[in-house]
Amino acid sequence: MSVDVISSQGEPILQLKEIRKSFDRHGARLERSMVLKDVECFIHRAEVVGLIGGSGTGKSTLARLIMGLERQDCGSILFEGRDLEQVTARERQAMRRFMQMVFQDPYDSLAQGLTVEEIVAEPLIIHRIHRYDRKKRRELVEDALAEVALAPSSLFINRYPHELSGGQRQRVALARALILRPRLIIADEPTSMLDVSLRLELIDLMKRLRERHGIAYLYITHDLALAHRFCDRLLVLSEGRIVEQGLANEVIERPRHPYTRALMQAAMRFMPAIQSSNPVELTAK
Amino acid sequence: MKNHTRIVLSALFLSFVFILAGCFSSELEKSESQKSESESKKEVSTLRIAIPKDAGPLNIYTSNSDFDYLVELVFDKLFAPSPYVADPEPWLAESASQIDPLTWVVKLKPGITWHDGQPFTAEDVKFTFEYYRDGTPNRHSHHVSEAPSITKIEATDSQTVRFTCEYACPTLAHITLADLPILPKHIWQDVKEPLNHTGLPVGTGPFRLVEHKPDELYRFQANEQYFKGSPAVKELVMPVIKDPSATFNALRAGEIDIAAREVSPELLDTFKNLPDMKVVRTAPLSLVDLRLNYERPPFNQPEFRRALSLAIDRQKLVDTVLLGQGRAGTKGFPHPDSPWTNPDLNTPFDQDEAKRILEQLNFNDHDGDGIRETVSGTPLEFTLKVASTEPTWIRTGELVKNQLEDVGIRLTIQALDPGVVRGLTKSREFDIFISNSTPHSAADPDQFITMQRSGNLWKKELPYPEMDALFEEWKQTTTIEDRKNVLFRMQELFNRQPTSVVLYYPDEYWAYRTDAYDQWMESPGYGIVHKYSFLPSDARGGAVVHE
Amino acid sequence: MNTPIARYLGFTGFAILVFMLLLAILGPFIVPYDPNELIAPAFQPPSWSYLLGTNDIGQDIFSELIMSARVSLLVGVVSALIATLFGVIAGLVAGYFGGWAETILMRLVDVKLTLPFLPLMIVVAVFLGPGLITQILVIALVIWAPMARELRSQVLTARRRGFVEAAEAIGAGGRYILRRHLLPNVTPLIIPQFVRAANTGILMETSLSFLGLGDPTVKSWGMMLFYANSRSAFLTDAWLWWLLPPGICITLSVLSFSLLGYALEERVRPRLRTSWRFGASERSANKVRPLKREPQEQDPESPEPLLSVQQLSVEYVTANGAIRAVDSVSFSVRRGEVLGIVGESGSGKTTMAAALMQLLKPPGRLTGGRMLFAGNDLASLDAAELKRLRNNRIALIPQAAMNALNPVYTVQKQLVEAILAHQKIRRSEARIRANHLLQLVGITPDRARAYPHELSGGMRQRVVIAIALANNPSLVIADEPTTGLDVIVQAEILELLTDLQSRLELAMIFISHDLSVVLSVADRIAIMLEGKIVDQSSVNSGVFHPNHPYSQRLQAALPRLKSKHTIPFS
Amino acid sequence: MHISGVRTRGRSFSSRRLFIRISQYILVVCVALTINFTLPRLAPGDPLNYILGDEANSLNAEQRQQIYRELGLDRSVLQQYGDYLLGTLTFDLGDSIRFGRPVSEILVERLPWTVLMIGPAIILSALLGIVLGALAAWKRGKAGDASLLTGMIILESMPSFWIGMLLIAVFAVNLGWFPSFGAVPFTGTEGGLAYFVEVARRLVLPVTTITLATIGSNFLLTRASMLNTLGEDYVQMAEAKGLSERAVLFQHALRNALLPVYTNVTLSLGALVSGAVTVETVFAYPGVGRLLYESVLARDYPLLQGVFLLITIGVIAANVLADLTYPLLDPRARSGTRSEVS
Repeated sequence: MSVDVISSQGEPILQLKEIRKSFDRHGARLERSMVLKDVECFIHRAEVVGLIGGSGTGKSTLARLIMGLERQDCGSILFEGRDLEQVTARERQAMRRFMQMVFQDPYDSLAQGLTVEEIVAEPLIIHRIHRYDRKKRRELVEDALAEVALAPSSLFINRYPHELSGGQRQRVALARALILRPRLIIADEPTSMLDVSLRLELIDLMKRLRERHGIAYLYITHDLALAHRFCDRLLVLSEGRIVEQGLANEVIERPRHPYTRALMQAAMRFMPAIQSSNPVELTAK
Repeated sequence: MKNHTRIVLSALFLSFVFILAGCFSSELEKSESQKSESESKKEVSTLRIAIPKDAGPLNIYTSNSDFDYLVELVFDKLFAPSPYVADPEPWLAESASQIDPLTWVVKLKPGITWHDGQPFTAEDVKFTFEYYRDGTPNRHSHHVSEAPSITKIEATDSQTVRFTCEYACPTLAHITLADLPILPKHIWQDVKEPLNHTGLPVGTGPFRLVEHKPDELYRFQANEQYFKGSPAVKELVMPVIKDPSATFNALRAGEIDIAAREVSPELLDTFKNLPDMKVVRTAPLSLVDLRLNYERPPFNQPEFRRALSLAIDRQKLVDTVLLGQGRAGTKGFPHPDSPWTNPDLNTPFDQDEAKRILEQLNFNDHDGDGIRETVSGTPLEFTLKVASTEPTWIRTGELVKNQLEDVGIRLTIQALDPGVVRGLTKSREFDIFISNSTPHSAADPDQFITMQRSGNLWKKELPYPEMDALFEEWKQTTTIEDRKNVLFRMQELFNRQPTSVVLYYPDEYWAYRTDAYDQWMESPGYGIVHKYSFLPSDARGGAVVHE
Repeated sequence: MNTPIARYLGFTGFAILVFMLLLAILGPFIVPYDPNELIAPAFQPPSWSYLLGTNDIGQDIFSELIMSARVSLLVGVVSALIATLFGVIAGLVAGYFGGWAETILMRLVDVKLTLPFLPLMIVVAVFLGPGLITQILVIALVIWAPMARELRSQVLTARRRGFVEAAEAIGAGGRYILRRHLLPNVTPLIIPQFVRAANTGILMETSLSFLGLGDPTVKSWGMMLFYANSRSAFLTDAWLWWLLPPGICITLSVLSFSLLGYALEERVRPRLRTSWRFGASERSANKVRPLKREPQEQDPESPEPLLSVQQLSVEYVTANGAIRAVDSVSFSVRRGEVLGIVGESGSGKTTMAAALMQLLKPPGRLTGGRMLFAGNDLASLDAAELKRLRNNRIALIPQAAMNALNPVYTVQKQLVEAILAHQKIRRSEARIRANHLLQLVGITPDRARAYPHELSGGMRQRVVIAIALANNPSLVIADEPTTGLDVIVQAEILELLTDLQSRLELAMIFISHDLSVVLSVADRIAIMLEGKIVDQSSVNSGVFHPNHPYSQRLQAALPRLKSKHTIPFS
Repeated sequence: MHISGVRTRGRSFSSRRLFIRISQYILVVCVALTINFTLPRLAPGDPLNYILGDEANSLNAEQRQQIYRELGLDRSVLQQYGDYLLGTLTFDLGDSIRFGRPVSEILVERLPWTVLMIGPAIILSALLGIVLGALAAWKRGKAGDASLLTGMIILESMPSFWIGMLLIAVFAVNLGWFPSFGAVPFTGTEGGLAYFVEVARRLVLPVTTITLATIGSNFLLTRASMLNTLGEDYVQMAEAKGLSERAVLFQHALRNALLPVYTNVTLSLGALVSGAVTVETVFAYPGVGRLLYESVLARDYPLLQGVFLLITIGVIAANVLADLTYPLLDPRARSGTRSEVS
């Protein structure tokens, strides 16, 4: 699949319809306890969508809803056109195989007591792939590690998470997500706990994987610069509502919603020296 | 390294403190002993007597025979002191005469009043006997309703009462009239539920109960107008101290003057050589025995029961468990000191004879494991149940277990909660259990008959030809002598194949502070704490002092 | 690893336990007499033939003591095992599956805790009849409840861990997660629980036997105490050799479990291992003798830098040798100047901040260099001088300022406390000054009475800044002041800091791992790599000229905002 | 040992939350009462045996029935259960079989002694435990900490009644400083100072025993909790503020370290009422624990149920007390913050 041109609209791989979620377990419909209010969005095959917003805007909750870690009060989530709620548990698990997630905290999302091989192979065991064929599973793990540029894999395969750096751990997490050949990866602020230099490396790695395997991403971040570099389209989330969405360039260069503009202003603050090629008219400071 | 040594030092220091305290303690005699300001004069203002258990409101209905000595402080009987003496002395009664084998006429002493001033009349006696017989049963009822069974009680005039028995009752005056405390009619006639009657008792006795705090304290005031003379002690304060160690520690510390609880064998020497302390030995009419379940094979075979009785060395039990303070149970059931017991009863220890009988019953050890089996092959293995709150009985059980093993019978001891053990006679869920018999069961002849019929020693529904014949004969006897020797023959028969194997007759030792009060007298079956110890010397109801 | 005390206690506990187990196992073989046999008259005092004398029916107390080890330990340990089994299953099921299972189990635990334990024991023991099995069951029944609750809360915490949610996200079922992730995580916590249960088990067996509910035909320390008490050992001297030894044996066996429990507990909960020192951080012996000069006040206009750090080094003594976290670092800060220090995680920047404030905690130690602040060497100040200096001349805005505020005091109280620590003024006046400070950092005085947990992250950060400025210091050290904050709030806080710095002419050291943030505030910048400053240069309008390859790479990694050509989706 | 499902650092006091708490407590009380009712009746044996001793066996069926009717034991079990539940509401707990007096009267007589013995012991052991625990944490690693820690662990390993026995053997029997038993002097109730001095003298040994037996756990909890708080950021901040060592230690570290200790102490109130059985036995002290033990032996069902009720309410009250007063110490528990697990 060619690098830059994203073709064929076709049916979106993921669709969210009127998603509502409140943090009060008893489903109180009080306005102030609503975390997500009527969220609607979609992701096409091999498309990278950025979900932008500050902390407490509901980004992570949305990711957890999609991955089934929490249940929405109402609304439906369609993966490849099928509603996750309506299918049987077995079918849902089969669908889960093609949706994977990379978490924010590399130190916490990998089990301390397991080796890299066991961590990356876990999805195979869970979905009972090559259940009795340990050699085949090992090969798949080595391939996955190679994909995420952790080569030579023999160096990493028997090490424990606490023996790896933050960047290396996120790559292992990515390898774990890749091994089942997913069609969609939810990345919940994967770079926010990494040092600046490692962030770009991880983003570029994810871009290569998308081009090579046609993987769609939902990239959740508060870092506009990284989002602009990686995503095709951007959704801006504020207080549980999608307040703006559009092509990455349009949103960055002509932010319409005040919250988006505030995000832009805050981001620009850190890069006075590196103006973008065409300076952005910012409203009065 | 520094703090390691510090830790070791601190641990050593702690254990050193314990040891130091230990040796420091043994020599030091108690320094201050509270002397109550009593002089040698007979008049004593207050006496502090520790009692082992709370006896309820002393209304005859919520206390068993252990507390007769408290009840009789407040109530009197027609004859005194108790059925356990050869011939009880008239007390409330002036005289009693048997006019024919079935009828007695009893004349009452005039001028006796209840504590609340009401006169004591024949009506009270008639009411009491009928109340015991027909109302809610208590521990005296069987003396009226069964052995003997009194059909008619009439108050011919205010000072005489006429009793008519269903069958010959020559011993009425000696037993029943000396056992039943008389209740005031004007109070008890409208008490429908005696068990819930909690008012302070009103009686004719030498003392009046003025205060009762359950599980804590009884307080009695002397009845100055007592018809046998006013008591020597003005007030009795009786704290309830349940723990034996606490009781005797209080006695030693002078906080109480006497304990209504016998001194345990291991404390005798200590108390004997304490200053101002006197220890008196009394022959209690109680015994400790093994109750066999006569309904279960092989206990239902008389010969097997005889073998069991022969296999137990009672003297060894007395020497080991009671440290010699008691007599071996070789004189059978009931208690030898009771005037109503056949003097030449004999339950000896003869291991060879026991083995011979077992072989005769061909209970032999077929599989060579040291335990005999019955004809049908079941091994002679039984459970011995004992109350877990009586350490001396548990130790006795351990010794009996060893002794029976020598003759090829294996016992497993089960220590159970006392409530369960007491209920075994009714529940029948036992092979053998250790129990004790209070004077009321072990010395009262009528009670011996009742126990043959009520299930304790036998059951009237269960055929026992020789005993049933003797019982009929016992009913026909009209004179005390005839009744006595029929009783003796029943006792002789019983002890040949006993369902209660008597182990020992424990001696009782009482300790009291001589500086507080030293007029204590013994009344058989009551020890020395009873109302007769407080009465003027001429009205002591035949109580006698043992050194 | 454990601290020396814990290791020592754990070792002693283990030694006692081994001794007791040997006693229990070898008991019947090493005992001088058969404890059931009546070998002597009763109540004999100790003698050579009977080391501890004889009991109330003439059995040898010493043999009885040894034989009893078996029962007391057996009952204690077995009941603890059963209780742990129940506790773990209940805890895991309630913790993981939640829903009605959790409600029922937890209410069951509540009910169990309302039932007084000893009467429950008495009634059940009465019903089943005394015997070892009854005792074990009853004790297990009593101990399991608190364990179930403890394990449930541990499971709940473990369940929220990242790797468990990751497995769930992949599609793992409940049983898999329980077996693969929860159990291995919870097991190290079960062991101290088991040890504590054994501890309680032995004590309960003793109480039961003491009340006469034990099995009298079996030799146990509790029964020995029962007979001793009921045969009034107090009143004679027998208490020394009949009452004392069983008690000591019980205490020793329970002690062995308690000591082991303590050592294990400490291994599981690291916080217990930290040792805490107040005041100046320890200086290594071979530090340079400071010249003892009167601490004089440097006049503001003098050209000399406010703070000059020369060859500062800090070492951490760890299990495998000393690690030099700060390696002979030198820099200086002039009055009113902002020095930015950029370093990735593990570069030693936070250690250096702590060293400056003399807040290094063991095993960290200052091993060299001097820190001249207004002419005095900070390293040579004694505790009193340091106390006067902190938050008065030099102030710190700590890392993770989110929980740097004491949760149980209001914001105003903590501000007033900071003021009164250095200014001898009346409390009411301090309160006015506090409100003024709050306004300075953009917090309306009506929020002064609030508690830290009632404020947002940004607000709490502002309060910490207010505290730092309470006594108008001349130097402020800000260690990652904006990490973890929302991007918009981060911008506001930086705005506030730069504004305050210029207005109050503060010298500031701004430490962060984010180069873009530092460039936006600093006048000069220093790049730290593995404890060393590899590059220092001035910054004008957000641009600096790195000459060390590492800093060049950092600059290259700065994100840029420029458009690129993508064909939009419909 | 606390009651609520999750003892969280914060708990919202919204009405819904309170309603759930209360309904939980009621449910627990009902189940506990039912168990209290059934357990004693399951045990074999019969109250009659206790009252009439051997004579009970010589009663025939009809006589036995008459006694049951009087004691109210002839009512069907369900009826007895109904009366019992109703009685708990109106505090009419029926009459004790053994004493023949209303259960409530006996409880009112016996409860003060238990409170008199346990109250001071809990307060003393809490205070001493906290002070020593804070000290040990402060002197962490030094000799003071080591010896205190060892001593306390040894103390905690001793059976409470054995400590009581030793105290009696040394101080009461041999040195004679204190009486070794009972709660009240026998020289009647003159009242006045002498009476109270006497009662106090009799309290010394039991209170010391319970204090020694419970101080260990308070000490260890305080020490661990203190070590925990010393690692917190706000303690480092307090130091950075230039506060004195005493202020940092006591106003900041200890103040927060007390929260779990406070919960533990308030909750141990409930448990100790029943736990003191062995100590009451050794000191022959007429407390509720001892009463319960004897009622079990005597199968005195009404009294037994009364005591169980008292203990259950005691434990629940301790929990409610902890729930209500905890927010006073910890502001986070006041507002509506919902933090699930501590």
